[in-house]
Amino acid sequence: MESQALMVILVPLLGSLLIPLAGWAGLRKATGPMAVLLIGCSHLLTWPLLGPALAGRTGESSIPLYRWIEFSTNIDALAVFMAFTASLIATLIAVYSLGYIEHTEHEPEYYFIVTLFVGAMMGLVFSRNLIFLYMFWEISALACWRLIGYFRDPEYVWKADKAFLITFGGAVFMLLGFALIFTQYGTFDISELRGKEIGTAALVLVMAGIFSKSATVPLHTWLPDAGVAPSTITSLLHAAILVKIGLYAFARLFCNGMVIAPEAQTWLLVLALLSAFVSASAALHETNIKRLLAYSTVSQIGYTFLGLMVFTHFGYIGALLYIMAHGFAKGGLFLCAGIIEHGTHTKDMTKMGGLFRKMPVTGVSYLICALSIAGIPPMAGFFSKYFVINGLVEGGRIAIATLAILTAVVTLLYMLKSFRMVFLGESRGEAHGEGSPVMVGVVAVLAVLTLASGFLLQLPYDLVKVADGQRLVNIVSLLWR
Amino acid sequence: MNNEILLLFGCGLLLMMLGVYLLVLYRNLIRLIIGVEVVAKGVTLIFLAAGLFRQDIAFIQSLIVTFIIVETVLAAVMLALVVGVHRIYGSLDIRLLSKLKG
Amino acid sequence: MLLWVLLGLLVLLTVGACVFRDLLYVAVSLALVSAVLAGILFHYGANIAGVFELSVCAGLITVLFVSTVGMTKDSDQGDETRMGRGFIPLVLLVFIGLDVLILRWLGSALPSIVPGAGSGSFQNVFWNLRSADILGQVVLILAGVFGISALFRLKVKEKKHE
Amino acid sequence: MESYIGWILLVPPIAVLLMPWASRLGGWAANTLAIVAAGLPLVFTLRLIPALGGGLTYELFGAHFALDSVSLLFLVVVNAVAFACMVYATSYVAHLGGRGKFFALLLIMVFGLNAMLLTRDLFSLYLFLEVASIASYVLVAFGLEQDGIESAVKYLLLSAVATSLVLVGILLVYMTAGTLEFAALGAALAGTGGPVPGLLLLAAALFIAGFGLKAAVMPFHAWLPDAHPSAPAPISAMLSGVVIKVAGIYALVRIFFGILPEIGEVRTVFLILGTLSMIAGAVLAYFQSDFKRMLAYSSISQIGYILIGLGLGNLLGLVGALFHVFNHALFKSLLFLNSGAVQYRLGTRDIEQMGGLETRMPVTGATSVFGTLSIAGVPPFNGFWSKLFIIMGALAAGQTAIATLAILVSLFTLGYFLIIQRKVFFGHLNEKWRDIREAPAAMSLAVILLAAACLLTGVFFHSVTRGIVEPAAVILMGGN
Repeated sequence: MESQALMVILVPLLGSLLIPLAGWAGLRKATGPMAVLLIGCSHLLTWPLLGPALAGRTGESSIPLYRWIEFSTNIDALAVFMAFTASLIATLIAVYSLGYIEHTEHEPEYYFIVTLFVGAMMGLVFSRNLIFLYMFWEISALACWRLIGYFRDPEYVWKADKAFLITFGGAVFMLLGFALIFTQYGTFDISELRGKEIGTAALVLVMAGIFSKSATVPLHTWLPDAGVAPSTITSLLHAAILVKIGLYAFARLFCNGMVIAPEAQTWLLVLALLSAFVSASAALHETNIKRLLAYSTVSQIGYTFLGLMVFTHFGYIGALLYIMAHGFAKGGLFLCAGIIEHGTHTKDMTKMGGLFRKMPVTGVSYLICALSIAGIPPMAGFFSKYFVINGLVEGGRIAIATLAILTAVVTLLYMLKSFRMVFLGESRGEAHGEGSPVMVGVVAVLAVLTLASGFLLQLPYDLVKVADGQRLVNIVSLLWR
Repeated sequence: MNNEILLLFGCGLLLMMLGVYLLVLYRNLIRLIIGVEVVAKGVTLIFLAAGLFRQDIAFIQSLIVTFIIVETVLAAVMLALVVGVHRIYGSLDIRLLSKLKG
Repeated sequence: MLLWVLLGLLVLLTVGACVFRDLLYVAVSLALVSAVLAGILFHYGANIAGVFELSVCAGLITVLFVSTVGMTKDSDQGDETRMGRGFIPLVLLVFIGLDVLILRWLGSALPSIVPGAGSGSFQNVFWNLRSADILGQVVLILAGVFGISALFRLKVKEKKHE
Repeated sequence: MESYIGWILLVPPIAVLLMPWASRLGGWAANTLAIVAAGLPLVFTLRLIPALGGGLTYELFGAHFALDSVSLLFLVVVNAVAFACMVYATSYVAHLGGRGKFFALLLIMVFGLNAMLLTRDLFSLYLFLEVASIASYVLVAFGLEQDGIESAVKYLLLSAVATSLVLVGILLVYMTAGTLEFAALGAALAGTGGPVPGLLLLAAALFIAGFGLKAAVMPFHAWLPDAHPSAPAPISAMLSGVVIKVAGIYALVRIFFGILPEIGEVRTVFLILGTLSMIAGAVLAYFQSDFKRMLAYSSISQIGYILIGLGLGNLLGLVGALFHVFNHALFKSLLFLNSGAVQYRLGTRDIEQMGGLETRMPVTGATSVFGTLSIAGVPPFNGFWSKLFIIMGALAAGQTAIATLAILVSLFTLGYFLIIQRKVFFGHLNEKWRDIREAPAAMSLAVILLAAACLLTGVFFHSVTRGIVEPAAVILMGGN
């Protein structure tokens, strides 16, 4: 089990180094399939982990390096769930990239960084040492820097720098927070920190890192700006990897690890709710399709945080399901946006319209994913949203639960608005037909996954249930029961 | 004896101060090099004072000889640089050397 | 008494090197400073150091200075000082005052003379005890030779490297 | 094994003597001789690592030299960077002329630095410092261009004053202890117990000012932002990567951790000067538009980190500081060599005129990303680990404010290096440079070597820290 997890990390991480070599060796064409192969392998390697994880087995391994720095892994249901979901979406996105990124200038670099990115995510998911958690965190940040600036326009590069600086800045403060934790408890090992109470200063610093990565108000501004990246990348950032890192870190550090004081918990809940609501309102006014989807992500992240921060069974289960449901749906939406952008050469929704006839598959997929995000049954999004709100009620946060439902209504509004503006009504600009078969196929697969994960909710639910069982039912949640 | 040593030491310090003052006062490169040389003379005196204090003239002589060689090579290189500056500017006024202002 | 005379002369000549307008005079007074310094070295029995000081500093460096002054004669001297030479006596007085203060502190801080073990003859020290310095000197002179030849080499024509 | 020490010392000067003859044979002969002469000391140094044990001594023509872990760490740094710079110089020097003289002076500089590290006598330390310095003055002016000569003059004048102060300090130490040898000095000065004698306090102040100027610590930094950018690129790399460390930091470390007895104030001074340099260097770097000048200010900032690590007074801080010496040598020389490659092809150092160069110069572009991420302390590159150790050391010493500032400055560092990336390498290609080619093979090889070293020391940081950094730090702690 341990060596399996190590392979999941190392295959994309080390394998990515081969891609630029292939690029220099003149095998430009081979770089795409190589990336798909590596990421796909990484995904397939998570399958054998599912069985033991469902059976509730956990594993740990550790390679001591220097003093308190050890490369240690931790394999439990939460980690396997995250690795499985993220690598699945990443594989689909990599396949989509084959059609999307084909004719751009820096193809080998693209595939190299994407693979590295996935490797960093896998490493982060399985890390048990805070220093290595931080290290993979930063690798993902630098990957996102190169990818956001992929098209090299001065404005894009500036936005890439902004994203890098904000996430790096948040992360170095998080590192300082880790260091403070170390001075208090003398360890960087997450499992040794279980049940220890975290000091206020350290909490603020660590949350600065988590919020900057997961684009929570007020550290969210880089995420809508990151829409200048290729659609595959925005999809990767929003659905599979980047913003999920903060959520995962919160789940790992605070739901499974250290204890937060009750007052701090209230503050965090309010911040998450604010983030969900404010960005939903912002999305309502947005006409750039990628920015709209980005604000929607900020809003959904806030929602997921609500589920995590309430520290109840339903909240936790809901949040993890939310990560998966949002991953499939938002991945699909951004890839749809990519097809639309390819076809219409614009991101401005006011210049679109009536695309449904020209892109039927894309349209249906978009609708399914949008409804899932908005929380309409029987899509997976509905169940996860329901669980989160149930969790909030379970934790006694009635007011917050009410406002969360209001946010869900706003979400439905802007999602339907975007669908209407893009696909219904009269055609306003020139538009070609569907995208390439590979691209449309991937989008359809994601839509099917969105639907399927709703109908077959039992499968992920079982795994998440195990994860909840392994969670430390910590003092705060006991207080609120 | 102690007083003599102090006197030599003090004289050396005085020469060093004067040399540094020369560096601050003048704008002509050759004069700046004279300043460095004056500092070096002061250091030589302090060498002598230290040797007398430890009553080991043979030892300190050896150091002084080495120091004189350092000083000479340094002066030669400095003067070569000055000739280089003169080739470029036709002047030795450091106000022309933007980097040496202030 | 002799020491007082020599040191007085030394300071006087140094001040001379500060104030003379003509660079040649400055070079000559620097040479004289070296000569007096050599005298002081002789006075304390540091004969070989004195010979070096006299031949190298008073001789060689002065020659270098004079030739540099000659090579750069055509340069305009302009307004050389930042604040005028009038301040020099004043500055000298301030420095002497400072010096006296430092010396008084030093006099109290300095323990009385400790008779050292003595290192034997100069030859022994120079060739045996401090042979690392000889290696250093050799390379130093090499550095000087290569350095000066590098600085006086002909500059290559500007080329574009595109 | 001990004889390797002798060869490390002797190979460069022998090559210098052969150089005029070799350059008469032709450029290829001079290149080969220079690379061999720079490579052999590196090989010998690396061979010495496993054999070191508690330390080695060697007698060369009756002169005593000794090697311990501290010297070894710095020796590795000097010779590795010197080798890369020499490889780079073989093709860079073409547009300067005077190939043989350039190599000879660079080798003399390497000799001076190596000898400084191996000698065990305070006055010899000064002498070898002078040897390295004189070579570096000439090398800064080697281009015979206006700003090179100007900066060389400024560098020389300030350095001459600094070394005079150091000499007076050395003489004060001699007056107190009656010897100049490290071991004897340590014994003579350590046993006193009571308050530190006034003479030694004065000497300490003179050493800090003198070597601080050589290390370009903040109030004494004025020469560095001129001298480092104006020099030819391999020399900038040597100066920023190695010379300020050996001539400044190594000398300070040797004196304050090995010879002079514990003077508590020195630690505080290190912390204050270090914090000042770290912040001011980064802020000043932010406002530069000259590629190399920005790098030069960033050197001041990084020296600040090193001083902070030294001033913390715990083992972790020392490990961090010494590891940062090692890392900074690698990534700063890498960045300077990159800037040299850009200047070599473009003929300008103004970053506003560049743009999108990575498409034309892929090796330079890619390796500069390595350098940028290393210096900003982004894992898994090497700069991260040393900064982490310094910050952890600061927290362990109770200096939370300094740790926070160090974190903030690393964010700032990333900020101004992203400016370089954005304006020079990333982004669209400036049409002006459509026909630019990648730098010549030797130059690319040198930067690839250094970039690989940055990544590998980052990934295998534990081998480096355990193998050569921690033993050195332990010696320094024991020397207290």
